[in-house]
Amino acid sequence: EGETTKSSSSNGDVKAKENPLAGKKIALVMQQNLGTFSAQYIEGVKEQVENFGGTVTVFTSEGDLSKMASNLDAAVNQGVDGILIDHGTKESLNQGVENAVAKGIPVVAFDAGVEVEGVTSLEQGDEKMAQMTLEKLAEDSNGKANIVKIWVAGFAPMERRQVAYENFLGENPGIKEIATFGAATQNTALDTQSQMEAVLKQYPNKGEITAVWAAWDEFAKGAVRAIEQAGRTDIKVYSIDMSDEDLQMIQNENSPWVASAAVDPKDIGRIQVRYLYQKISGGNVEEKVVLEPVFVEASKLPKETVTTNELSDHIEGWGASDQGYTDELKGLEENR
Amino acid sequence: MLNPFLSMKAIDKSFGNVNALKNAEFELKKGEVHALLGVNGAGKSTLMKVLSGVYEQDVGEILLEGERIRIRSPKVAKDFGIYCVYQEVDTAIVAELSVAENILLDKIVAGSNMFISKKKLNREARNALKQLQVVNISVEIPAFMLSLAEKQLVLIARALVSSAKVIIFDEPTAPLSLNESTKLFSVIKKLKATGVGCIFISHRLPEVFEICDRMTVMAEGTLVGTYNTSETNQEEIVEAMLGTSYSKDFPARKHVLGNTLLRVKNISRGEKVRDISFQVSEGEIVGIVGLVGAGKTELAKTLFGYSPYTEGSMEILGNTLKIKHPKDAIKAGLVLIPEERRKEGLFVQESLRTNASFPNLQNFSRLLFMDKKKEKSFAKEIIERLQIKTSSTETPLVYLSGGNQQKVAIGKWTSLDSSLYLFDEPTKGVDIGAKTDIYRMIREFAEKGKGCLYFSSEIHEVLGISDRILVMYDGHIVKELSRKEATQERILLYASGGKEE
Amino acid sequence: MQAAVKRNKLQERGTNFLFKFGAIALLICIIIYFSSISDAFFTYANFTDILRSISIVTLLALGVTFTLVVGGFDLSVGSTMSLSTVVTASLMVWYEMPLWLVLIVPIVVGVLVGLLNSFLIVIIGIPDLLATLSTMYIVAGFHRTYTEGYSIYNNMPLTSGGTAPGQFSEAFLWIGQGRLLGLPVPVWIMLILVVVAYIVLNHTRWGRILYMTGGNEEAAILSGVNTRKVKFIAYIISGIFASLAGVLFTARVGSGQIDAGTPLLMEAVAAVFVGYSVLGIGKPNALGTFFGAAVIGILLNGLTILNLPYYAFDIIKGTVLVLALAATYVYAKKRFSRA
Amino acid sequence: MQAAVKRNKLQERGTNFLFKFGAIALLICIIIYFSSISDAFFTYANFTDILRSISIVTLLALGVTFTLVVGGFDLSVGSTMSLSTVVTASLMVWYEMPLWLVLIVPIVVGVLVGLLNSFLIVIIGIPDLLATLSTMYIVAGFHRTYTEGYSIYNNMPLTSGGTAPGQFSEAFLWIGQGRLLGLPVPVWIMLILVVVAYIVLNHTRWGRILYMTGGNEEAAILSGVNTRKVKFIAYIISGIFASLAGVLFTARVGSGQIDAGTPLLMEAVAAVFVGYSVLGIGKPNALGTFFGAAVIGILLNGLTILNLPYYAFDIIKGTVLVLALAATYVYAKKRFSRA
Ligand SMILES: Nc1ncnc2c1ncn2[C@@H]1O[C@H](COP(=O)(O)OP(=O)(O)OP(=O)(O)O)[C@@H](O)[C@H]1O
Ligand SMILES: Nc1ncnc2c1ncn2[C@@H]1O[C@H](COP(=O)(O)OP(=O)(O)OP(=O)(O)O)[C@@H](O)[C@H]1O
Ligand SMILES: [Mg+2]
Ligand SMILES: [Mg+2]
Repeated sequence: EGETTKSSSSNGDVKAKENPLAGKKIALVMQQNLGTFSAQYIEGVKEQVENFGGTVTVFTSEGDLSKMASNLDAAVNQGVDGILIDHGTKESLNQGVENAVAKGIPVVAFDAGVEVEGVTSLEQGDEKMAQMTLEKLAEDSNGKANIVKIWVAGFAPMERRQVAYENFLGENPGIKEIATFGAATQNTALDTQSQMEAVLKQYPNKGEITAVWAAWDEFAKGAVRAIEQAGRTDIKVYSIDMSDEDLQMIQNENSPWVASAAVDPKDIGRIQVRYLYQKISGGNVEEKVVLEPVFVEASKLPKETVTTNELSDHIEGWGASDQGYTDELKGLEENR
Repeated sequence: MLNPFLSMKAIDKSFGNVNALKNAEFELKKGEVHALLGVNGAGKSTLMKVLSGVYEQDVGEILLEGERIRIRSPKVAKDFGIYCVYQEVDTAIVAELSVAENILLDKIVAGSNMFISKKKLNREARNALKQLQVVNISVEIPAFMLSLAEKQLVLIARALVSSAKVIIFDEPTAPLSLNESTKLFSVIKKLKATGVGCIFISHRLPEVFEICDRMTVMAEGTLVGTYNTSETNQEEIVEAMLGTSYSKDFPARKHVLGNTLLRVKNISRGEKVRDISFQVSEGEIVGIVGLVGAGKTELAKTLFGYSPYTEGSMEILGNTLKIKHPKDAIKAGLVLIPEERRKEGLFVQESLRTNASFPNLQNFSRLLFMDKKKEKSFAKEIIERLQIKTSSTETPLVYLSGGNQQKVAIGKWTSLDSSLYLFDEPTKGVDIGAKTDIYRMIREFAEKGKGCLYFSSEIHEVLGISDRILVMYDGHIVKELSRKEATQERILLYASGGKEE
Repeated sequence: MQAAVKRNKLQERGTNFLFKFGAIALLICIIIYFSSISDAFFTYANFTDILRSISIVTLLALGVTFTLVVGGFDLSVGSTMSLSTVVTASLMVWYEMPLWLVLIVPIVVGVLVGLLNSFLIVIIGIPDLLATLSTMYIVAGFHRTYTEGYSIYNNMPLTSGGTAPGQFSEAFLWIGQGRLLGLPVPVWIMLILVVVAYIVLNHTRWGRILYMTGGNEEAAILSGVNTRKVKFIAYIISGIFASLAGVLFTARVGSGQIDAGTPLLMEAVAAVFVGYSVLGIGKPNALGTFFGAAVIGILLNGLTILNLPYYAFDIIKGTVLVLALAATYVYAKKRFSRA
Repeated sequence: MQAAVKRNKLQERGTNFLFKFGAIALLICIIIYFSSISDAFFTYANFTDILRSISIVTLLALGVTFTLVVGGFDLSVGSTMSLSTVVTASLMVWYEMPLWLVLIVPIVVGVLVGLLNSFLIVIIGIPDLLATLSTMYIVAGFHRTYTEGYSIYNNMPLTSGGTAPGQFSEAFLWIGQGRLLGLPVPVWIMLILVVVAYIVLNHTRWGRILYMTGGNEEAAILSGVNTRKVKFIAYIISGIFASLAGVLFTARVGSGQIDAGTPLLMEAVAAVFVGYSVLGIGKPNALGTFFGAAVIGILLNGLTILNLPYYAFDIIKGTVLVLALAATYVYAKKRFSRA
């Protein structure tokens, strides 16, 4: 399943013949494509590939891992020049990735847990993101807090966040987890909202809940809406990951959502593409790349609303990552 | 003489408060063709359903070769070798399966081998059909492609392959053409020769006399008598069937004919309504009579716009109309009381009140809102006027008896003041008391200057109520008879496709 | 004999009573039970919350009720609601349309979906469940294609560059989040629509025609009703209700979420069927539907107080649905066998 | 007259031919078209991959086929598959059961779901679609409650503390990921089950009895078939197929995902209905179901080549379903009017 974006400028085709890296067919195999985060991520991938003069086909799997595995097979069969993987599990993808590697197709995976030799894995610095937000939480509450954790098992990045979370709770006995839930469903934000509403009913009094720690922005969205609807804005929300939609919610007046640690989803897409092109051009690329997270605080944001495109003016390090560029790639981009 | 092969003694069967069978008797010898005769509702089908295990009798016993048997289910009946070719063939045909599979249905079900060889199946089925001298049916096509007559042949073949000892034919010739009937008779003769006993139900006396050895006549669920064909004649049988009481139901009626209300010219629709022309005047009751399957219901529905005619034209009070939907007919002053009242005429889950007001909702509502008081008073009015037995206007119709339901089905139209009423078998499944009420209602309509069309296969009813009689056969009107000209025998003759010399 | 008949009658009255008031009695028991466990349960604030939480489902369920009344079924209401949600949001955020257009266009969308459904069912002759299942698919595809996978929110960046010009207006958000005379606005909307649907179905000529079409289509045709037209209308009404649910959802949430309606479909269906048995009516009806939604809402609200994990809720919902269905059909069987 | 009849017959033959071979002709056209666009399409590797990708849906669809054959419908196959998925995974990962138990217990689970369905339908008398809808709910709730909402994977942390002791064995994973004689194992499993289902339905006594029950229940009863028992068996078979699909999914993916079956339900239903029209059979049949799944699989695989936006795929799936349904029911209408 997929979509291809053609390189938009016509002179790109002319140049394509000159540069060996131009005109490549790239497949992006995703587990889930709903939500603004994914949409922005796709946009980043497309932007970078187009800048390099290539085309992208997006394969989506509606959250179904077996479909994702089939899509990976289909991409390999179609003889693409490079494959990007977004999420998924080691068990379901390893075989397809091995197959791709055997056929000489370079693969770069993001948060997929794939463990195959010769494949570059991107991850977001999950431990660090968890730490950043939790430290901020502790700071805001002077080290004493009753928190609700929203987290789901079964995904590699979530596992890493969980490790950091447990370490942190061990070191900060003042922070107590009073409730925990979370499920990745077809409509995660909405389901989280109703669950959070239920939790709020269980703890109806002010001060019983100090803060919510959401290990994923889809969780945070639901939690924030539940808190706002209930008028319980004394409860603060800290989260990991941030899309443009989240940013708008953070900027709302009296928003309980005070901070999020994240990598710009567009940046993730762009960086992943750059590493893929390094591999296509035969460069030696490290097996594990950790993306530098950025900490976004509500208090650092300006009064007027900004989008993630303009966020770099206010938050240092946002959307401006140079990770993955080589001189050759820069040259390729400028030649177009 | 030999002992009877099969005998049914003192059988009673009732449904709720309807006594379908009262002390019914029947016996059959090996290798004979035995007719079972009687007017509609005499209990013929019910008796045969008892014999074939669809119903179990309330009282009475069945003996097979002198031994008492209990027939609890159709399966058991078949195990005893008793097969039935039902009046409604579709209940026993599986449309999706092939002809061969339908013929061998019982064998397949009762069989013990796991795999089924299509070749063998087809061969056996072809053999069975060959015995019936049927060669033009492919055994591999699905059964839904067959005509009614062919489906019937399949059912007969099914009985044949299971080496049945008794085969019941419940009005097998009703849907058949003359040619097809002749073929069937030669099959029956062959069956007879091989020692199979055949029970033959039919309303067509000539054919009964042609092929049957004996005949048993039933009336109102009881045995009237058994006759040897060689020792009786049609007059005696008709008298036995009808009894003598029918004319009492219909006191003579003075009637004044008004203007021509309805003029039907050369109307056709498909196979079942062919080139029909007639007219009805104000204050006239016209009977349309024909055997089961003659096309009466089809004609009634065509006139009413349910299945609009494709050729011809219709005039009401001199205006030519195109009726494409029942609502056009109703607007033009034409209403139909359909044959299948539960399926087509009434909303049985709803109350009498909502049923009664439905055809003319406009009349019972102010602006958009229903005026329940007005509905109720109308419901009360028809309960009183038609003497409907019900506990209240709010009782759902399921709780009413058939006759009372039928009165509602007729009464609901009275708020409309239509000029023409089509009654399709209005007394079907209705008890004697209610029947009389219904006749009275129809006559009242006529006296008020309405035109009435009375479709029925019960000849004595039509004779009693009509001013003029049209006889239908195979989708045509074959004869028009005035009240004076009409007799039971003449009608039966024309209705079964005969002609007077 | 006489005695036996009498006993039988008594027994019958017993079952009838149970069927008529059983559901209500059960509800009262549930409420008393939950109230005894938690002080927070039986409060005005909690009850208005419950009502607000069921308002969207109730609108969807009312639409389904109309199609059930004519003997059909509409499985596409969930995705129609999703489509309406994103259309509403896009009209505000992408195109800065005035409020009246923002409210009317989604309704037009609902009408179109209804037309598609009834075309497939009435003209082509596909059974209702299968036809609306396909529509569900198609509409879901459309709504994703329309938004290209994005949720729609204030000042979102556009794929064509720049940010979206519009914002959700206060007036619009008030529809989903405001209060009026002590009740949330969505509760008012729901109550008004329930009453309107109730009056239309039970007290007008149209309602009569709808019920009769569903009760016995053949008889309705032979009574002069154009049942095809009636079915068209019922599916269109269902589409409109689903659209209204979508508008309400958008106003409630303040953004155009993707796939908002999908999880609500089953709840709406459950509400309608629980509603069958209310007051022993034994057929789809507006008050029953509202009541059904309320029963489920109260049950879920109370169960959270009992600390039941969220994943067990589906079991409870399913069980309530099965019990409601069983009651309806066991009763129907009895009635038919008597007939 | 004669000439007109002849012309009519010819016309009829034309439509029959179209109906019989239309679907296959269409498929061939699609394949030729895609092959002309891309060299990668018409390759052995791509076709075995397509077959592997449809294997799970085909199993589900075979189950649905059996219930359709007896005139029912099973909407609960999706969640039965989900339940079987997590049960299979948990048996390995949590309880370290031997392989044979890991394969048998899910089947028992499928049988139980089938029993619940047929109890509701046959004994209580709830219409099939509504009954299986409720079951779908209940089973979905159970499978989440069982896993407490978590997916199950090798050495996962347990809520009770510690990590799970077990791992997916190589032998088990081979079922989903291995190859045998040049074909993936799931393809073998699918092909074998399709052939078995085909033989049972078309060449055995049981198959005839199943079709009989669905085609004309009354006639079947008159011929001495215990149709209640037959229906029980059909729903149980459906449950077993759904369970097998779940086992296969687990082996394919190497973990017990939550809600794995939900998105596959619609696809399975679509496959069955597309299959109705294959070779003009016009009734549910095993080969048709396989063919239907293949058409959808090939279409989706090929469409990626056409640069269609991914979010439009649902529209295509829905449209294919509608066309298949329309063909089936327009044909059915014609047949009925002939009869
Ligand atoms: N299932 C039933 N429930 C109630 N009454 C029934 C049932 N079956 C038959 N009857 C009634 O029993 C009586 C006898 O019906 P039966 O069908 O045996 O008549 P018949 O002689 O076969 O008539 P026909 O010539 O019209 O076929 C009728 O009054 C009929 O209404
Ligand atoms: N839908 C149908 N399919 C096949 N045959 C049909 C259909 N409808 C009617 N027939 C047949 O057409 C013929 C005429 O039917 P119709 O109902 O008009 O007869 P009728 O004279 O009213 O008989 P009855 O006394 O049974 O009401 C019958 O042989 C009937 O079996
Ligand atoms: Mg009879
Ligand atoms: Mg008739």
